[in-house]
Amino acid sequence: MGGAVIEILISASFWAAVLRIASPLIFATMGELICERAGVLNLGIEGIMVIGAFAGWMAVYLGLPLWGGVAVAFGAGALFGLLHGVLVVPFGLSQHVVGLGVTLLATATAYFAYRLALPEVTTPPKITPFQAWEVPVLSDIPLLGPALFAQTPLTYAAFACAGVVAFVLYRTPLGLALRAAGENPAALEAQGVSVSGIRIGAVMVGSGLMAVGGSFLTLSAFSSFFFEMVNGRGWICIALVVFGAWRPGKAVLGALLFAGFDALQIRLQQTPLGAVVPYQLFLMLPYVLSILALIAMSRRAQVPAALMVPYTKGER
Amino acid sequence: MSETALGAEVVLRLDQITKRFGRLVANDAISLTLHRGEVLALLGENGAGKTTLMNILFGHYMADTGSVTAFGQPLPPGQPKAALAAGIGMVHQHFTLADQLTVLENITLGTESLWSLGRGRAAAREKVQSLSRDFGLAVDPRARVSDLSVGERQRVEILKALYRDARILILDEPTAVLTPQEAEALFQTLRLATARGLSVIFISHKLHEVMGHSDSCVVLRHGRVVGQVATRDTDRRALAAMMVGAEMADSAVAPGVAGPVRLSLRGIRAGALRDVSLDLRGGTITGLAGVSGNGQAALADLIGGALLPEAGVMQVDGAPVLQWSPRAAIGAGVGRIPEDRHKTGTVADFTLAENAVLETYATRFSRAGLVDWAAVRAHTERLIAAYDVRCPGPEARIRLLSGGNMQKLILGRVMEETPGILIANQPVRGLDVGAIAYVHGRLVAARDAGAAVLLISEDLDEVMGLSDVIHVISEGRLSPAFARGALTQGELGLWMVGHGFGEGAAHAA
Amino acid sequence: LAQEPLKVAGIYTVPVEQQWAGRIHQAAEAAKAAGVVDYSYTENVANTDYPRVMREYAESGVKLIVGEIFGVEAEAREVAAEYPEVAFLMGSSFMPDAAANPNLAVFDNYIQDASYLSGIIAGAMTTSGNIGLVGGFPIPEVNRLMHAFMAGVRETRPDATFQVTFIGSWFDPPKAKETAFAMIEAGADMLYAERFGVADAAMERGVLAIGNVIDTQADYPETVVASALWHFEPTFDAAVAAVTAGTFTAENYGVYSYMQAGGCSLAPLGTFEGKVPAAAMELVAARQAAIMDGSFTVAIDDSEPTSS
Amino acid sequence: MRLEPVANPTLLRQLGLPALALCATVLVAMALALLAGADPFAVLGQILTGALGSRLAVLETLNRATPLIFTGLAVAVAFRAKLWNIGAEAQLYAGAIIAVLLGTGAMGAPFVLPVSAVVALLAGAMLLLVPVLLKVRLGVDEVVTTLLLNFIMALFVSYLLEGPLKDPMGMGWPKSPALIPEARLPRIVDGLRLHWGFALALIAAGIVWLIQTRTTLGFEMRAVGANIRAARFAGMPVNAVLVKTALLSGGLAALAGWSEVAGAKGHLSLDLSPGFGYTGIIVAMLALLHPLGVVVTALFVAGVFVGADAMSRAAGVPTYIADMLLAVALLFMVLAIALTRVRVVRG
Ligand SMILES: Nc1ncnc2c1ncn2[C@@H]1O[C@H](COP(=O)(O)OP(=O)(O)OP(=O)(O)O)[C@@H](O)[C@H]1O
Ligand SMILES: Nc1ncnc2c1ncn2[C@@H]1O[C@H](COP(=O)(O)OP(=O)(O)OP(=O)(O)O)[C@@H](O)[C@H]1O
Ligand SMILES: [Mg+2]
Ligand SMILES: [Mg+2]
Repeated sequence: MGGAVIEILISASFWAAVLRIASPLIFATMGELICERAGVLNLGIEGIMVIGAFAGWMAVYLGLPLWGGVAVAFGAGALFGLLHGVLVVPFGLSQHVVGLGVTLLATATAYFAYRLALPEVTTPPKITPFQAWEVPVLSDIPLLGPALFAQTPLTYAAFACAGVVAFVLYRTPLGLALRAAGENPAALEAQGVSVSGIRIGAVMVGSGLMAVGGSFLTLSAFSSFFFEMVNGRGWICIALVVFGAWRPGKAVLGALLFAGFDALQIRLQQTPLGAVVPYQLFLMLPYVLSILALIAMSRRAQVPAALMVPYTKGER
Repeated sequence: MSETALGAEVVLRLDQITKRFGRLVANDAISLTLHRGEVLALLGENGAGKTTLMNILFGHYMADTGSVTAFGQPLPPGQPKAALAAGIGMVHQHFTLADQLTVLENITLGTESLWSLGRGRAAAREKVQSLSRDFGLAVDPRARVSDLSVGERQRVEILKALYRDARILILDEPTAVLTPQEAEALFQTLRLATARGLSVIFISHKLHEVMGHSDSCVVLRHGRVVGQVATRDTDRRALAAMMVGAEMADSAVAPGVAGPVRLSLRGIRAGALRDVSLDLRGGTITGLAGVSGNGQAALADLIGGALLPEAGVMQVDGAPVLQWSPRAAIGAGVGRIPEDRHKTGTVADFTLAENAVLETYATRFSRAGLVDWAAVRAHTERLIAAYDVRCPGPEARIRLLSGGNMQKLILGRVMEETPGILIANQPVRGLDVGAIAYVHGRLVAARDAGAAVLLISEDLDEVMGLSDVIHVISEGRLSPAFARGALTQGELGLWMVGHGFGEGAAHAA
Repeated sequence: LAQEPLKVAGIYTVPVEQQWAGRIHQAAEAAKAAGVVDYSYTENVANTDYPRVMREYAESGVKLIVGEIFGVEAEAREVAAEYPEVAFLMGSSFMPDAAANPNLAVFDNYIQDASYLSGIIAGAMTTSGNIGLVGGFPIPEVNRLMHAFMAGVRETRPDATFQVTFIGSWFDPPKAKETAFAMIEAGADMLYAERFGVADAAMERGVLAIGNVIDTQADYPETVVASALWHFEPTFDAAVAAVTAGTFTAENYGVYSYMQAGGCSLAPLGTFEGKVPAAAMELVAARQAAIMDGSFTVAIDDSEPTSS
Repeated sequence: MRLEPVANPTLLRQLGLPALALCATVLVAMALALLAGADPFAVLGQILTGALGSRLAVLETLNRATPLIFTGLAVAVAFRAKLWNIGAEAQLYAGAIIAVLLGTGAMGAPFVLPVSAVVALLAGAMLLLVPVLLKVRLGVDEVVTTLLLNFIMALFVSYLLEGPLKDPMGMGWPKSPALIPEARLPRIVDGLRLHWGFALALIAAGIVWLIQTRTTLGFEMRAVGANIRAARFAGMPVNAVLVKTALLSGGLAALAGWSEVAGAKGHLSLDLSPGFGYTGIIVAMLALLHPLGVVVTALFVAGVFVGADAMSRAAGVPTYIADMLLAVALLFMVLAIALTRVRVVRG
């Protein structure tokens, strides 16, 4: 078995697959991370990814360019983010309930709208998705080139997005305010910045990114919208944020690790091992290893102090 | 202080401020003026409305009626941002710092446009460092707030205001959590500030601070101004009388009658404690003086059962302690008044009744795993009456009580079990003079009933006034026992900063 | 006097985009368009809710209910027993029980004949002899077609090896696609596209694919060589006719999916016309004829296929 | 703008706001119906008929509420102690597995029902115990571990149903053998699906309520949830309380699966639960974590879903409207409940 694994690990196509699988997770994980850093747990993520997958695809299907679809997905996600934000920030409603409610609403809305828009179709129509774009020169590097630099633009965008999130979070006043909102909102308010504004804004932008992650599935990874195609990816991102200890860099690493396990299990299923080991065990691999990794690094994680704590002015 | 203050221009004017919370009138037509360079002390019992008034001034709350004028310009109500822009800086009673952020980040938070790319960190650090120098506020800008002591955190709070070029500084009970040294340094800073034209309002329950460091005093009672005097025209007695509305009798505490040793520690190492030996005797108040953070918490936790000794022997009533935990400690007759009544002493969302039996529900108020709520209620009603807890009733949430009343309930909860050993950790922190006298009276009564009381306090006056025996704690080490009156305040202060330890004979007793 | 269209309801546990349910839905829609039936449907019904939806339709005056009771056999049969005047035509792995449920007939996608033929073509078109199969779950409906397909492959390529993977979901085309990519990397040059996403991977990597249940060649003209198609119309029409005539009984309608009944077929080669070796096409023709006249039967094997 | 608590909300406020939330939901339903080309004015009637209009409708609503009461209780118990158990779904399946293991012939009447119930309870408890021990001992975030366990459990069930627990007579379909009749919970009404699991759920709600309000354990669980530091200082065995909470919560969630298999289904399949574990979170929070409130909110959630689903058929609109309306009703309702206790004021 060791030999098979090593053979897989040194193939460029394996690493290319890892980046592909990780891309939607990175977008959505960054989105969740922004929300949580501002103090809001966003369990709407799974549904927001669905609405993003749907809205982005629908926009392109109706004639918008691909990047237009991405923008529409972001907008749709931000809209549901606004709903989540308004309910949990100024009104201080339970973040668990609203999150699950938003997931239900966003999912059902996407399905309902899809069925209304395309009542007669039984084979989902296709669009022309993002095509792989080989970075000149870099993609010619042996092994690394085809793995890292022959991806679709949306994959490059995912990594760029993580970079931007890290920069904003740690290098700009906005990021500072956002972190403060998640650590001690009273400190932020005392400095004259609106906690509600920051938190709602963070949830909107974060939800937008989640939706872009969803749209990756319909605009890059595949070319049609399917019911249930998000398939739990949103929940994984919740875990990835914790796994990444609320830091963008570590979270990206987590996404890559998770994607790595996923790409690995797909390939392991085809080794002789696949004939004897039930396939469910392979599918479990990423989840089990996530838990083990969490245990390994549990002591060091630093939860935002005000995560899930509603803030109301003039109360203590 | 300075004579110039009162004649100087008016920088701040509160006019007829009224604020209601439901039926309660927290501020009742309060008017007040502050002059340039003036230090104004705001006094009043717990719940008199001081914090509310300052919150209105700063824009956290909106007044029902009345107006605020700063530097001649009316302040729009309910906008901290506007208050900040008008040059008002506020240091809250409960600090508003984000623990995981650095000092510099806390200070610059919200001072730059949120949409600018990048932060001018070098320039900001420069400015913070020069402010630190100018005002004697030593703190490392790169340090994480979570790593700072309480005193340092307060310096950060003040730096926050100064960084924004505040002209008016408001401090809500700034010294409640400070050691005497830190408090002295704070007033030093305030002197430097007023010398540069800043104006200061500070809230305090400590009359000696008010007398020593303010130009004028405003006293609130039940939401109204009951007096405004120049500090030099008044004295502590008069102020105290104004606050509580009656003369206060100064009570000298008679010495206790020492009984047998109830608790003894020998060579204990635990947490911050290094080789500590200590005897607590019945009928005695043992005072523990020291600058906070020198092992008081560890000692209290150790005796209270929250901390296990790593080495050494602990004996309760002559028997060595084997199994030790909060529950075991309570069972062994240790009563504990915790340092932080909000975080460890009470469950804010529980009723008074539930809080009253937090330690005894299982032993005294249950049968076969079922809680006897009728008995709990009766017990609580008795406590409320016996300990003068002012509250709507046993079913009210304790969150609604003022600090003093919360403390009285905790006191009752502990005393009612007639503990043989009583640890009182900062028992009067943040309380008004009336409440302080009450708590002290109860501690003495417990002593006279035979309890061994350990009084932990940063207030030397309190320790010296109440204790029969005094130890000083410094860097986890314990001084020898000093009898009442054996050392002067100055000599104790020397021990507190570490002199006298390590001279061999230290662990007699 | 024009006859009232028969009231028919479809209940599916998946959205109608799912190929299996989609073929039923299409047949019913076609009958509706022809004015034969008055058809309504509910999709994505959780098995927990399935008996309730059956009851609701039964009580609303529907005469024929079409659906799938693989996950709710016992409960569904109980419901059917309570509404003897309603006909139930249900996808099921079990046989009808005339004694307990005279009004419940069963069917399934027995299109192994067409799958077998598509396998013959696949075997002829692969050069590496390495064929990848991506499935959702290893259920009988999937397994039997995979086995038939592999049997067909062995006719033209006895040394063929198979990679079989189940992705644990009906609807995760990106995952199916990734799985297909991995198979191509491992040497497959022919894929059996049981799920959406597989043909996409084949197209991107320039290898070939065989379709299943539905014809997707229009979307992948350079990729999908042949498809085994399921035609639900014979099943549906037979049931409607029986209900209308009042002769609906607890039959096994599975045979209506056989090639002999017109229930399945090999899709036209279309863009691959002339590109498949003639010998293979001759074999296909011969086998098809044998299947039609009953001299050849494709084995039905519902066990879970594994890689070889 | 800020919120100010309303000390004594009037009856009008307490009833009016939720009523308003329901009205708003109906308006949304009408708008959606209009969008889908159906008659918007028939919608309300169709929902009501669907949820309550017949004996069948009522019993189906009660039936669908049954697992939600169990999972709602499970969540309420855990959340009260600030133990964020998002894994009721996995614990539900643990109970279901036990119902199959013990109910397919391993044991006969009269023991099989009580024994399998107790073992199911323990199985669910054990499943939650692992994340809780990880939290208590190592500080591993239980939101994530319980969430991930849902996926692992789903795959494990899939493995069982295609492997050791596969029904040999099931024609290859991944489901378990049927329970023997002695292992089934009898029906309350002959011929319809409602079974004694519903009654057990009501009893469980009563018991949980008694535990929370009357027992020392309940007191400890609430204290640990409200202020863990104070609880520890007061000498409560905090870790033991968390473990006991986990046992109770996991056990209740497992009963949901057990009662679905022993009561409603008679066998285990992959899709036993359409998210009952997650919906339980909604049910519990809507009930403000009150065990008796859970019964009411579970009935509400079940009723809205069943009614809206039936409406989708009556009105001929896509079935997804049911989930949309459930979500809308839920969000309006939590908002309304919150607004009964606070009011929006300027300042
Ligand atoms: N947000 C609020 N809602 C309701 N009542 C309040 C609120 N804030 C303060 N109060 C009440 O207003 C009164 C004045 O409180 P305030 O905090 O101003 O007192 P204080 O003088 O600062 O007391 P202390 O000396 O204990 O700090 C108290 O009775 C308090 O209970
Ligand atoms: N949101 C609120 N609702 C009701 N009462 C409040 C609220 N915020 C503060 N209070 C009340 O205001 C009063 C004063 O609050 P403050 O923060 O000054 O506490 P305190 O009495 O000084 O206690 P401590 O000194 O221990 O912090 C207390 O009676 C407190 O109960
Ligand atoms: Mg105050
Ligand atoms: Mg105070």
